[in-house]
Amino acid sequence: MLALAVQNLASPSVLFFSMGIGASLGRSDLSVPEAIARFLSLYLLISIGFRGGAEVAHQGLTLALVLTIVAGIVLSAGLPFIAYVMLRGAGLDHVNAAAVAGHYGSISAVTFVAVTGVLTQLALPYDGHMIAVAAVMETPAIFSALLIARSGHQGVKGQFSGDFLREIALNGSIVALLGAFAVGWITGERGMASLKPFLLDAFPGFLCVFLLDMGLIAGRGLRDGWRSLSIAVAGFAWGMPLIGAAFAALFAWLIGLSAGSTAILMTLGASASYIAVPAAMRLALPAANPAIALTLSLGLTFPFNLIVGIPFYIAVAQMVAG
Amino acid sequence: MLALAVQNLASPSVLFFSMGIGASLGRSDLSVPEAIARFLSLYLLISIGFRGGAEVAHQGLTLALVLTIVAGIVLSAGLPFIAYVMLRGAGLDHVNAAAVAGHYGSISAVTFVAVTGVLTQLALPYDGHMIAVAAVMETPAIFSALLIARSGHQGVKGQFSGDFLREIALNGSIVALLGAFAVGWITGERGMASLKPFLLDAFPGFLCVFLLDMGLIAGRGLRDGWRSLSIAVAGFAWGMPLIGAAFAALFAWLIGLSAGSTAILMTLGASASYIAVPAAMRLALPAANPAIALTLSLGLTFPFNLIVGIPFYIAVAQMVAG
Amino acid sequence: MLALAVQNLASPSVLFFSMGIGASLGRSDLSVPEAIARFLSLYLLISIGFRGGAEVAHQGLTLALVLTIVAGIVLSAGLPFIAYVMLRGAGLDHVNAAAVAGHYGSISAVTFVAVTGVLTQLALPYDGHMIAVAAVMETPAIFSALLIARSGHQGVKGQFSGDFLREIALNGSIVALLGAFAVGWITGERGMASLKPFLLDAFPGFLCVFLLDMGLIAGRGLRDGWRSLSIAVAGFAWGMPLIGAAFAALFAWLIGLSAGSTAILMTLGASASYIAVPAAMRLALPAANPAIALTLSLGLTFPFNLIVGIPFYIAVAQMVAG
Amino acid sequence: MQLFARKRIEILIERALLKRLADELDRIGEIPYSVAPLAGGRGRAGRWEADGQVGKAAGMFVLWCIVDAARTDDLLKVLFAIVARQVGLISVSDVQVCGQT
Amino acid sequence: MQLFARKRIEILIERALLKRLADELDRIGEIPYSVAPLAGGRGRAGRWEADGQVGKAAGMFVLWCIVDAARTDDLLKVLFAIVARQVGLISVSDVQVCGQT
Amino acid sequence: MQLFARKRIEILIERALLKRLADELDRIGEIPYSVAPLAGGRGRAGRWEADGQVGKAAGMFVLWCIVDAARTDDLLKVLFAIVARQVGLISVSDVQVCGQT
Ligand SMILES: Nc1ncnc2c1ncn2[C@@H]1O[C@H](COP(=O)(O)O)[C@@H](O)[C@H]1O
Ligand SMILES: Nc1ncnc2c1ncn2[C@@H]1O[C@H](COP(=O)(O)O)[C@@H](O)[C@H]1O
Ligand SMILES: Nc1ncnc2c1ncn2[C@@H]1O[C@H](COP(=O)(O)O)[C@@H](O)[C@H]1O
Ligand code: NA
Ligand code: NA
Ligand code: NA
Repeated sequence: MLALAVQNLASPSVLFFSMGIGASLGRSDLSVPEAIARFLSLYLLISIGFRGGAEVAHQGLTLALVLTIVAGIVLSAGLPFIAYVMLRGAGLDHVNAAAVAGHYGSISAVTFVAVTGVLTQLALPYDGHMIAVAAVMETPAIFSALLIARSGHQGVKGQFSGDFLREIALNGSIVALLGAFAVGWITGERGMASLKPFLLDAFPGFLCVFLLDMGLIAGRGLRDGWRSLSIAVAGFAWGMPLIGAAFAALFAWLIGLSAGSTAILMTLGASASYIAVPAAMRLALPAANPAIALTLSLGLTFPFNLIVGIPFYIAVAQMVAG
Repeated sequence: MLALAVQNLASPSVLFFSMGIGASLGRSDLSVPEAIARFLSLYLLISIGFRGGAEVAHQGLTLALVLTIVAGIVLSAGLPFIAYVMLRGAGLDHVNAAAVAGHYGSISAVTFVAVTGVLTQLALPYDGHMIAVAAVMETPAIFSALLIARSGHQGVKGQFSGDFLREIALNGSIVALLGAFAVGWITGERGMASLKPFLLDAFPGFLCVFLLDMGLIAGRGLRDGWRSLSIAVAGFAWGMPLIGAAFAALFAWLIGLSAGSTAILMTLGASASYIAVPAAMRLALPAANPAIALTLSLGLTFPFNLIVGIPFYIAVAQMVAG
Repeated sequence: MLALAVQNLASPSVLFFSMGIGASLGRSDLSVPEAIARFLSLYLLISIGFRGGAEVAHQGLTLALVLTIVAGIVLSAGLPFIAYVMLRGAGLDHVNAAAVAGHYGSISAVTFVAVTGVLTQLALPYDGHMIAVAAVMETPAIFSALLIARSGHQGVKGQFSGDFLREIALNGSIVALLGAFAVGWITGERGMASLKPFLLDAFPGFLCVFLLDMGLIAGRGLRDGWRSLSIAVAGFAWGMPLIGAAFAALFAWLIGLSAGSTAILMTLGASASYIAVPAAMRLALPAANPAIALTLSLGLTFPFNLIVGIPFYIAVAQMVAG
Repeated sequence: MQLFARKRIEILIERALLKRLADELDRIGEIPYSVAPLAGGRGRAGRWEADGQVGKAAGMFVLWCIVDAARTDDLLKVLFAIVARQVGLISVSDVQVCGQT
Repeated sequence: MQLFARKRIEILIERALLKRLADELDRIGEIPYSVAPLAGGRGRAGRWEADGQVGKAAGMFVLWCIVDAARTDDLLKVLFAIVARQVGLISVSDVQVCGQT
Repeated sequence: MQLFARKRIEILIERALLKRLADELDRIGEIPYSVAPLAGGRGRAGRWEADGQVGKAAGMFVLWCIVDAARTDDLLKVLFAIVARQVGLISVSDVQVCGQT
């Protein structure tokens, strides 16, 4: 496991992420134009979705998929409650705790990519349809966060309007992910043959530039945001992933997933959103400070998962599924 | 032909286009940054142009090319007059009819790409220099539209100034297309060897993102613009391509083009511009409402050609040239 | 050598550069969005840096590298003094001469790429670590330019503050280049295997778009700026590269570099910066007119090196090292 | 050139709220407006930059409308209701417009 | 700090017309100006967004010049002649500039 | 709607100087500001366009702060000291802000 951690640490994408953090902390003016950053995230979502769909076209739909999707929804909707209790315990106020909790129920697409990359390197097979599970886990956490925020507080109200629900469901990143998934499913191997150079071969390169950018953003967040974090709250960013992963491992064991798919579900449980959820929270819980969630999820939890978490989840998954 | 239509319908690029339309109609906030959209159109023009030039370097110049170029100019200059009469018949006012007519004389680069893609899949050979024909067909239609608009109307005047002519001729998209064509011609196979991964292998991927964006724009146009369209005008968007294709088939038959090249000339005749012409019309005919032309060409004619038109033109071309 | 010059002249990248100049001089509205241009320069720096690092991982560190780095620093710091004297002789005023001199001590990453491309074509081996030499040559020239500007002039003062030094050292382009170099070094062949399609295979394509853009900018500079240039100053843009190359050849010979590496060091000495140095000069010497340096370095010296210089430097390098 | 007095209302607004604000301006009578992107800034919540941002939560815009003075008060009430709870600064100034708008 | 009264003229203009307008400002005496891109807006012709647009027909800009009050009237006439037939709104306001411009 | 009189200070500034200016605004008391990118313009140094530019030397921005009239004079002195030697135009106008800012 240590060897895996070291190897993971020395992968180009992790190194580019560190380079971004370093440049940001050192106040370099290195930056990625906003239009490029938005394109890279669109590219990653399309590539991940398409590959997932092409995999499903290859393997077909199974009962395991349906069960795993249910497990994903339960995890996404349930974890925010645990996160909220922990964050309140760590001293965060009601609204901020609810907002951050929403981030930790949802998932991070790049962390998903990282675990599949390591599994591929280890030649550990996993189900292509796990991308569909990732997609359904994006949103339930948002509703749990709102439920939590409203409970016993008059101030936060009226957000479950039809408009708001549509905005959440038709969020651009979810449409891109699911749309590309559908295209991959319909066109299958034929589609993959023509799109392989762009969506597959160039993927590690685009991912490195994206992670460089994420590092730059995380570094900015850490630079400006660490003072507003207590040690207890920072500790949450490293403890919560383990709890999420543990619940995911339990579900995976109940469903009887393979070691590879178990590792992925654990990683999904352990990861925190920093693309889809922040926007929803901004709309629904304007009183929450977005810098807190960003610093925790991108500055602390994401590198933790990349370096320590993923090797650990894979080791556990092999025991659980072995 | 039906099998071909279905297969075309299920190609990744058509599906991404549909996904864009769907996202737009459903009011998702999915979007492609403007800088990326502009880059994608530049990339497509360079890729198409370069490949055309490299083909010509390979095959050499022929009399057929010269004749086809003449045919292309005649089509581009002539079709707007037919389109104008039809549009007036459908109830559109003078200036808008002239502006829309200009769009239908000119061509759509992406429709050109689509037909060559299908021909390649069918292993039906075509002449590489058809891209040069596409390039010369871009502009004559603009002048016809202006001639039509001015006929008997004092209001529309003085637009054939030297400045305006230079703006049209040195339009960025035409310079990119012809410039890349020249580079492809000069560097031939040697150039193609070094640029293949970027210009050829990655092409289907970039095309999908571009078509996703076109779908988003077309969806916006349909959402906001359909109310300003009568059924007769919408019918024009599906009838005019057939007329354009018929004239093109006639010319192709006279010149004795191969089945593949005939299909391409028909598609060029059938397609309508939505990049180069709109800008020229904005300058020359400011009284025209740009939303009408965009909705017709991108929202109705483009998908019609993609799904119904191209398979039909290929079937006809095989009969004409067979 | 002539054959090489012609072949170089007919490479896609040089032709795209010419196409850009032509489009700009002809006042076409062809343009590359700013966000894309910035991304392309980031991409080139990352690609060059990574490949250099991967090479060093392959070959290891040598005494020759250390010596060549020292030679690079001396060249970068020393050449501005020669350039300054020449520019004053050509009639440029004190501050502008100092600013332009700074550009000519530093290096141009794209010219570096061009020479390595030609060497690869000629199957002439060179040391991968030359990219590290290029990186260290970026900045010393900036300090020399400031020293020159301040000598005997009270007006230009107080610029060697800690902040300014940090801004120069942590300049985004240098961080990208050195960071990618480090990543390439650490991940070596393993990293290269995953990033090859993006960083290596697609490189010639991205380079062509970048050079198209550089051509557009150079053309704009020539169009607006040539009137502010005397013939003597323009002559400097073609004479100075030869002087820089001569000194570089001397150092290369002393160190005993291979023909390939000699040609690269000569090209570095001969090339002038147009990305990192202009920004530093803007901050430090606001009284200098940035258009002069840009027109000279991008409009005159860059094409000179591309077309005449590189074939000549390679010929000389083969004699020096032979 | 004939000039007519109008008010220019300018709002600094987050990306996440932009659509809501635009929909609201539509609803209360098709108020014309223009939007331009910001590249960065600083406020009570500290410094920020647009560069590198990916999500819909990041980014700000400046939206302005040039309207009749008579409409200003109503409009300000509507705008203030939307941005009050969130980042956002509303300012009003006097302009004159050209022609018959 | 010494301040001098000036006029700020602001025009909303389509991409297709921008070059013409700039050339005209050049012609009538090298008028200084600045241009910023718009991200969207709504007017009589409905709502629009810059995102995803590719052609030169799409997109709008805001162009402004800070000029002497004495020049304003001449300038407005020229500007109005260009944008009158097209989308475009011209507004004028009072500003004070710093220093010797 | 209650409105309060404020000053709006607007500066046109080169990319190279932007960070310095922002740091200075920080230093003298966390002055709030917003920055928007320019797409082009023309001044004494001629015409320029943002398109295609790569370096940090190219590009301009417009930065503005809405501040108390009382603070204006101090602020202008600081700003002028930074941009005086460089490209840059500072203008001031009257605005009213909404709410309690
Ligand atoms: N007085 C002001 N002048 C200019 N921009 C402001 C002002 N106040 C706020 N802003 C902008 O609004 C953003 C959010 O402000 P805040 O909510 O105070 O953090 C800032 O980052 C600035 O871009
Ligand atoms: N009164 C106004 N205030 C702000 N922006 C406007 C105004 N009128 C028009 N615009 C802008 O100009 C564009 C075109 O206006 P129109 O020609 O009326 O459709 C709109 O989409 C807005 O971006
Ligand atoms: N009076 C003005 N009105 C609007 N923009 C200006 C003005 N003066 C200068 N600018 C902008 O500032 C840039 C640099 O000005 P300059 O230093 O005079 O070349 C110009 O290219 C314009 O973008
Ligand atoms: Na999670
Ligand atoms: Na046509
Ligand atoms: Na040099």
